[in-house]
Amino acid sequence: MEKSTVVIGVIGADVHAVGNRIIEFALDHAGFNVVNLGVMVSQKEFVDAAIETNAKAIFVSSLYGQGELDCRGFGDYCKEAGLNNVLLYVGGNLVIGKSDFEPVKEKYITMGFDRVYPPGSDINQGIEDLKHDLEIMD
Amino acid sequence: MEKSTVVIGVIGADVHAVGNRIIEFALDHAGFNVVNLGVMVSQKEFVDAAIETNAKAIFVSSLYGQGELDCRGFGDYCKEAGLNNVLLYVGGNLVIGKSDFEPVKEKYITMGFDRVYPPGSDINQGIEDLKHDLEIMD
Amino acid sequence: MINQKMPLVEFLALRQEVLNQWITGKEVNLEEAVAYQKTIKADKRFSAKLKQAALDKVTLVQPRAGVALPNDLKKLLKTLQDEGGADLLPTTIDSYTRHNRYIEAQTGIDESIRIGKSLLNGFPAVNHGVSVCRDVVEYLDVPVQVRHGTPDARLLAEITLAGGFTSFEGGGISYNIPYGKNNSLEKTITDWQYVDRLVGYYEERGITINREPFGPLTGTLVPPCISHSVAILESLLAAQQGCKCITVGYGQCGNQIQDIAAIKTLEKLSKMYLNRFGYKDVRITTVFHQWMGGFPQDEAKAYAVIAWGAATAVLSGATKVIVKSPHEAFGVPTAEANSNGLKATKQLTAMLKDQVAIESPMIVEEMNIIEAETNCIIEAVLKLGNNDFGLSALRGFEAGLIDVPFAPAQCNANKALPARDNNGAVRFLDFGNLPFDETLKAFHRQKLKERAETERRDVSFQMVIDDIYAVSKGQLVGRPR
Amino acid sequence: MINQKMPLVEFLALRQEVLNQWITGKEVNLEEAVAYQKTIKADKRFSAKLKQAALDKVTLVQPRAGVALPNDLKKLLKTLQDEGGADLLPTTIDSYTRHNRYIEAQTGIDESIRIGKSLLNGFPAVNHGVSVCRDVVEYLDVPVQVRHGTPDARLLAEITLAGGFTSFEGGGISYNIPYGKNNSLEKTITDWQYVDRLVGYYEERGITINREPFGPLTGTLVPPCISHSVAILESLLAAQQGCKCITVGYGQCGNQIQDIAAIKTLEKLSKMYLNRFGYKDVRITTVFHQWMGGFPQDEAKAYAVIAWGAATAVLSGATKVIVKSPHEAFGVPTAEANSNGLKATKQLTAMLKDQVAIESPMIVEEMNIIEAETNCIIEAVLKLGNNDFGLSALRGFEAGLIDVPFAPAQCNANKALPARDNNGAVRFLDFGNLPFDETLKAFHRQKLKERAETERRDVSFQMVIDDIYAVSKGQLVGRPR
Ligand code: B12
Ligand code: B12
Repeated sequence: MEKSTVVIGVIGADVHAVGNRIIEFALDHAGFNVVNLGVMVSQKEFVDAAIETNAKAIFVSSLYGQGELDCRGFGDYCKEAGLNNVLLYVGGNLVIGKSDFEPVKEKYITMGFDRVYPPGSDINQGIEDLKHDLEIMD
Repeated sequence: MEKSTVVIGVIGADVHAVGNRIIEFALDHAGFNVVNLGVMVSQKEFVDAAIETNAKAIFVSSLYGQGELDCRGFGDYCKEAGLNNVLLYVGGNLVIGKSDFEPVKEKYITMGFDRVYPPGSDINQGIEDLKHDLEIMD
Repeated sequence: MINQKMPLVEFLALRQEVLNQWITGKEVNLEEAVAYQKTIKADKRFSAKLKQAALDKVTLVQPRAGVALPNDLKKLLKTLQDEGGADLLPTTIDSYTRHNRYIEAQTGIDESIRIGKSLLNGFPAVNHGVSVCRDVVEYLDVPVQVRHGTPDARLLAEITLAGGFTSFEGGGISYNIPYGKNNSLEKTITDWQYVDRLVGYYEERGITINREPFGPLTGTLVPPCISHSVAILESLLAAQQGCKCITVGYGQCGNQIQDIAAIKTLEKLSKMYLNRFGYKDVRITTVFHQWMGGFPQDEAKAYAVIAWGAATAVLSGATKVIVKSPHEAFGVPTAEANSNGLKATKQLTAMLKDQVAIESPMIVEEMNIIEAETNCIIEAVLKLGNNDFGLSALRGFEAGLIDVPFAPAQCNANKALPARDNNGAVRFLDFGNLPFDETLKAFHRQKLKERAETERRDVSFQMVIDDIYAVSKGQLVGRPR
Repeated sequence: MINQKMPLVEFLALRQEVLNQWITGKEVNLEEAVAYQKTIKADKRFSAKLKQAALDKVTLVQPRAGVALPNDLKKLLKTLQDEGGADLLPTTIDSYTRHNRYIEAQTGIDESIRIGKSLLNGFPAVNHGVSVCRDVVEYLDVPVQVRHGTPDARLLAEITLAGGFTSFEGGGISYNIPYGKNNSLEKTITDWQYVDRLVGYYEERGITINREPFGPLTGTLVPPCISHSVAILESLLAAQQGCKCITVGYGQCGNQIQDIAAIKTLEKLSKMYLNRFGYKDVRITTVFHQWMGGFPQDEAKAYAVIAWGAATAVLSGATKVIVKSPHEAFGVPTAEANSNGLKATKQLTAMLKDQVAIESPMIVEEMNIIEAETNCIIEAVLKLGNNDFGLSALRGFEAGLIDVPFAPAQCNANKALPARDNNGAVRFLDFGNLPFDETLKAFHRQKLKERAETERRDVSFQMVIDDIYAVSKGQLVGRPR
């Protein structure tokens, strides 16, 4: 079976690189084709890369607290670009400050993300969910 | 002027001796005549000593948490013994567990104490209050 | 007091008397109790878990905790085990039981049931009896110890050991001097010989019960040589009655060099004296108590004190550490606060376990001081008592050769006075009758002179008071304002 | 990049360009700014307070903090000062400003005003301008520093120094490599020469501004020799432009011996190289950053990590310590959480200040290693750049002679890989192109071999991953499960 492609990166002016490296490593080990855009990625770069590589999913990370500003309209932007079937996941420290996760999750769902992960999530959870959503069997 | 006498001690089965030593030292330095009954003092011992020494005040300490049980009826007991004008102060860790001080204070006021002190109080505050209550000028 | 292992018949005769002290004594059947203890697996036995920890060079964590009612106790201990990650559990006994006031303890139980809240500062195990104890211990996955402060703990030991506890804290000295006022030392030592004999009896039957002399004593500026001397005497007394698994303890003073040196010498000296008197098969482990004096009220600051204790415990190589909670300055902690103390401690015991403890000539120097002091005391005391351990302790305290600062007990001389030196190590400001040689005395005087010069004030009792308050006010050395 | 103090005319010419980058640049008048800085008293100046701390051998505490709006910032910093007891205050700049995206920063300000909550992760000082900065600084009783992560911080420096801040963090290397992706190192070094020249200008006029290269870099398993090398190069670059008061930094690795050795060598080596190039009147102090990697989510555990950092900071003799909060794993802390981190830290800086730091051959040995490593790097780099500091840095990074683990910057080689040894000290698993001699390489290999044997697995990238997660999961060495 052909490997599914996942585009990953850290959005906005965010330079937190460590989690991004580990996500690449983990997706790769799990059998995905990973396109890692690294840190400081704009919405446009995510979408262009997804189109170009015919990606099945985009994993957006935001650690530095300004994700709320950076991710605004991400879902709509993807749709406009014709990315209707691409899964959008987002994770990291998605808002400024320690807060209940439920309202944060809702906020990002509203922005068009399919799945939202709380601070310090195990990336393997994300990979499991991805396999489930893509109906990939182990 | 004659020195006023204060009876001090730690009530019940309580053996916390350190604060008691310091209270003796501080009252002594402040010019009082101190009768120190030490630790593990019963209500009867407090009252007997106060009568015998014609004390102006009794300083009860309770640290170990069982003060609520030990101090029950202390005010009435003093009155029954004829100690109507003796000031009753109590301080220490007066209940089990960390809790708001106001209800604790009320509880001990109800038991007949004139003044109630929260955990880790500065003994000099107690001495100032005593001077005030006894109308002693510095 | 006797100076030999108590003969079995004598012991068994005495038991009847002890078991009659309270109604629940009748529930204890020694044969059945031995059989019951045999059913307790190694992972729920103190002796096995301590042995393994010593081998693995890790430091186990243990809280203090106890409430009036069994179901509440079960819930509390389970939380400390599951949430807090306690490796070892306690059951702290209430203060009425500690003074054998079982009637008042019963009132406490009844009242606690009535108002639905524990009015006792611990678990009245005697009143609850054997089967309730078993029910508690069986509910948990890790070993459980009895922690108390009971001068006469004979009935408590009978009931709790039959009740499945696998470790028993205390001793005839360490549960008298800091925990009572008028108790005769002769009586408490005799009563604890009974407890140790009971443990020795279990040992004869193949059941090892861990014994732990209470190290910190008054918890207030106790110099290592004093607590070491008590630990050594109680270890000898316990070994004489047949105890084979002893954990000697020490309460953190706060200066890291002194604290590390203290744990190292505590182990070394205890083994040395046990060997000298032929108790070569006694296994010695150590317990480090996080700061036992007055705590800061602010919880963030309390966490810092807790963490510093945790770090020093691991770096000193202690086998276990007894944990404080961020509620310490206020009152008996909630299960949550207690768990938080455990979690903070565990974070550091785990993070630091791989680190090689720093070796340093400064630690060796401090070890030499503590050894010299302790040897002065123990040799003088043993001489006075003709190597009869009980008698030595008795006469030693009478003569003030051992003297515990701030102790409430009348049988303690209360002449020696401690104060911190310029680096925060606890020294003596007044020797009382401590049998130190001139070199040692000169050392202490010099150390306090240095501090006095730095602070531009005389060495005096005010220093001691300042030191008592210091940690709760965010210092170690109580400097003048 | 130049290799001399930037001539005054050149500098002044360049200024006009810089000040035109954003509207608020117009507010800066250098003469007036110097006059304003002269009105700031010693107790509100970084330079004076650090000097005094070094003399008194105490460790000052400083938090990180910044919010979008001035009034909120004032309130926040005042709380940290009054409740938390901060000795020094920060103003952390938001990430848009760090990337000179002043338009987005403005959106952030406007949005924050609209919804009444800071949507920026720091204070956009450029957008707010000089007089707002002064208003903030004047409101407080202790010195305030600009902390950021800005590759091109020229305008930010102009505005904040005119705005009354007395210390400025960063450097052409340390605010490039961990904080950007595509920034040319040549450009960032040149831009920071401007910042340093500005500080040098103030210095010429009698105003000492403290400069602090950012020590921890990526905060993630950075071996001391790497951060030391960057600190030394940035100190040389700063000194060359006339800076006289430099604080070199280091992020805690977690093994106490390595951490103490790191602070000691950091000070020693920085001074040595400054001396060698004739900068003998530069005052060097040190800053210790509490654990900069991933934190445990549980607050009790976070407190333990904070306290361990505080203790190591004091015992290493650092002049100040930068404090984390119990919210670290989640997000920018509330004022209260931030104060709690400060209070926990202060409890230990105060309790431990009187303790003599342990001297040990083990620390000396570790110091020797760090010195040898750092000298290998710096000598190789200086040789490659013909003692031109900027060129040396540039070529050194190009050649991978300096290599910062996990850096996002493309100008970083990213070949060297760190991992912990069996005792938790950070070593190299892969040297990349680091110019270590064979003895050093053999040392590192041996250290990792020991760990591999203990863990019965091969030395591999999995170890690195395990180490990255370790502290947040309550370990130091990431052992296999
Ligand atoms: C040292 C100590 C011990 C030592 C005592 C040694 C001794 N014999 O003195 C030892 C280790 C033996 C001990 C034993 C126990 N302790 Co204790 N102990 C402490 C500790 C850490 C410090 C007490 C102290 O010396 N403080 C320093 C002195 C100077 O301060 P102070 O006692 O508070 O007194 C000052 C003020 O309160 C005030 N004051 C006091 N009384 C009065 C009265 C008046 C009128 C006024 C004006 C002022 C005033 O002035 C004093 C002088 O400054 C406290 C916790 C803490 N505070 O940090 C727990 C604490 C008091 N102990 C406690 C408990 C439960 C016990 C034990 C039951 C259990 C155990 N852990 O073994 C036993 C009790 C034994 C018994 N029967 O009493 C609890 C009490 C719980 C509660 N109230 O909810 C505390 C609060 C710890 C805790 N959080 O659980 N303890
Ligand atoms: C190391 C670190 C840094 C380093 C980064 C070095 C580098 N270039 O990588 C440095 C020191 C440079 C730094 C800088 C800053 N940082 Co920082 N940093 C951290 C820290 C301590 C650890 C981050 C980390 O590496 N974790 C380890 C990795 C493995 O975990 P991770 O990043 O969380 O990623 C994992 C999971 O979240 C998950 N995941 C992530 N994304 C996604 C996406 C999907 C789809 C899924 C399924 C899973 C997933 O999987 C990853 C792998 O396991 C965190 C706090 C913490 N977590 O303890 C703060 C933190 C992220 N930083 C923060 C801030 C504010 C900053 C600064 C703005 C301010 C400053 N302190 O200087 C700058 C930002 C600069 C910028 N423009 O981005 C804040 C963010 C605040 C918020 N959200 O409210 C944090 C939370 C600290 C705090 N409490 O204030 N930081």
